[in-house]
Amino acid sequence: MKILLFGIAKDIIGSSVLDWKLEDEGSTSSELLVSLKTKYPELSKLRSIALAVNGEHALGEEILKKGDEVALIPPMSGG
Amino acid sequence: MKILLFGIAKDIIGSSVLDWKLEDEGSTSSELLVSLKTKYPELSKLRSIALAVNGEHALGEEILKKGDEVALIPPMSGG
Amino acid sequence: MIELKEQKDINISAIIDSVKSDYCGAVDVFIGTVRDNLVGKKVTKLFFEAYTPMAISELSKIANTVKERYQADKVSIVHAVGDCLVGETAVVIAVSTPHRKASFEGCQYAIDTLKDTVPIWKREYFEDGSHWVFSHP
Amino acid sequence: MIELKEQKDINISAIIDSVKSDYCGAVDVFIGTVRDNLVGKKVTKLFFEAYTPMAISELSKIANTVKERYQADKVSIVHAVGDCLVGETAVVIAVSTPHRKASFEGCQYAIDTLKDTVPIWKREYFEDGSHWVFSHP
Repeated sequence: MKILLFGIAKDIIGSSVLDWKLEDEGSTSSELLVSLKTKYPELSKLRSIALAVNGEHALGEEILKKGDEVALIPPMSGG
Repeated sequence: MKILLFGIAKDIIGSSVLDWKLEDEGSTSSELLVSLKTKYPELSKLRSIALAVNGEHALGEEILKKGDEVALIPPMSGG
Repeated sequence: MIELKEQKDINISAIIDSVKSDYCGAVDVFIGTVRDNLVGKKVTKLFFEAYTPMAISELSKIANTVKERYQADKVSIVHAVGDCLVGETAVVIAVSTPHRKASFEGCQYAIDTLKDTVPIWKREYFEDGSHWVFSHP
Repeated sequence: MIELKEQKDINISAIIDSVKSDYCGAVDVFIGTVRDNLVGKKVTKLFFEAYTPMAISELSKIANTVKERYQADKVSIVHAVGDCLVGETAVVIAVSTPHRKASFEGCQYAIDTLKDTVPIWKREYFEDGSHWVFSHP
């Protein structure tokens, strides 16, 4: 699975795309977020960090599949 | 004294400027408005009618002088 | 920029440019246009008449109040006089402020107050006649 | 019109024209520009990065909500990506509605919600460094 990175998340992880091995097919987006925060503890220091799955803000319950487009969403600051 | 007329007031009085003889120099704008309504009763049928004296909305207490620029202000509808 | 002018001479871009300010992050612009109908009746055009010097003076008062009350840096108000066809611009108000909320509030105050205090009169033309509009007060 | 584009390609007049509607008498336009300072610190430029397809999708949701909730006829939102210098335009939102109050409310809803939900990230450059801005949530 590829995870797209933007803004400060890209700086923390040091790349604009992260190759991520989905541990088991039935895991949820909130479980993935916990795994990412564990591997990259700097993410937890942000004011907020969330995921988008297939272009929608993730609520946490989404069951992830291999082909999903996942993105890390640090605090947004458009406008 | 010349009284400037606009919009429906111009239609009622039939002119864009009215020559008006100020009865006495100490009269107020509200007295002038009463005189105008008496002479042109159609003005009283409007939703509102007011005066401006020297380019300011009149409050009624203004003492009129011969050289003042007076205008009849029917309901405004800019915008 | 406080002006009354013919509809064809109203340049929205120039009005927006006139309020740009390096210390302001927000510009709100209100554009009043001629609607094709009024309570279901087809409008063909509007005609605006103004008591010009007093209208300019009242518009300037509005602009100054917006600057004071909403911390606006620049305020421009341009109103059409003469004929305005459907879809054409009757009024443009632009307000620049450091932060966005005040730009909306200041611009809305300006158009609301314009309708109450500025000596401009609108005549509506329909297919079967015309009349002066009585909006305010 | 829902677009992300380089600052130099943002055409405010074209955005306003894109929401004109004969049955709407009101257009409200919000223009967010780059301020020259932030809490007193001199800004040299901003840089905007977007998760483009999701940003377009979220902007479209905002436009649709404005149409439904504020009876807007047309809504256009254009946001800059890449560098934006002081005074340049970062975002333009235009909303047309039959009556004026809804145009202000719809436009303000759009910019407020944009900042909350649209995956765009802003990096501020000062004379002595730069940082990602953390606005929302």
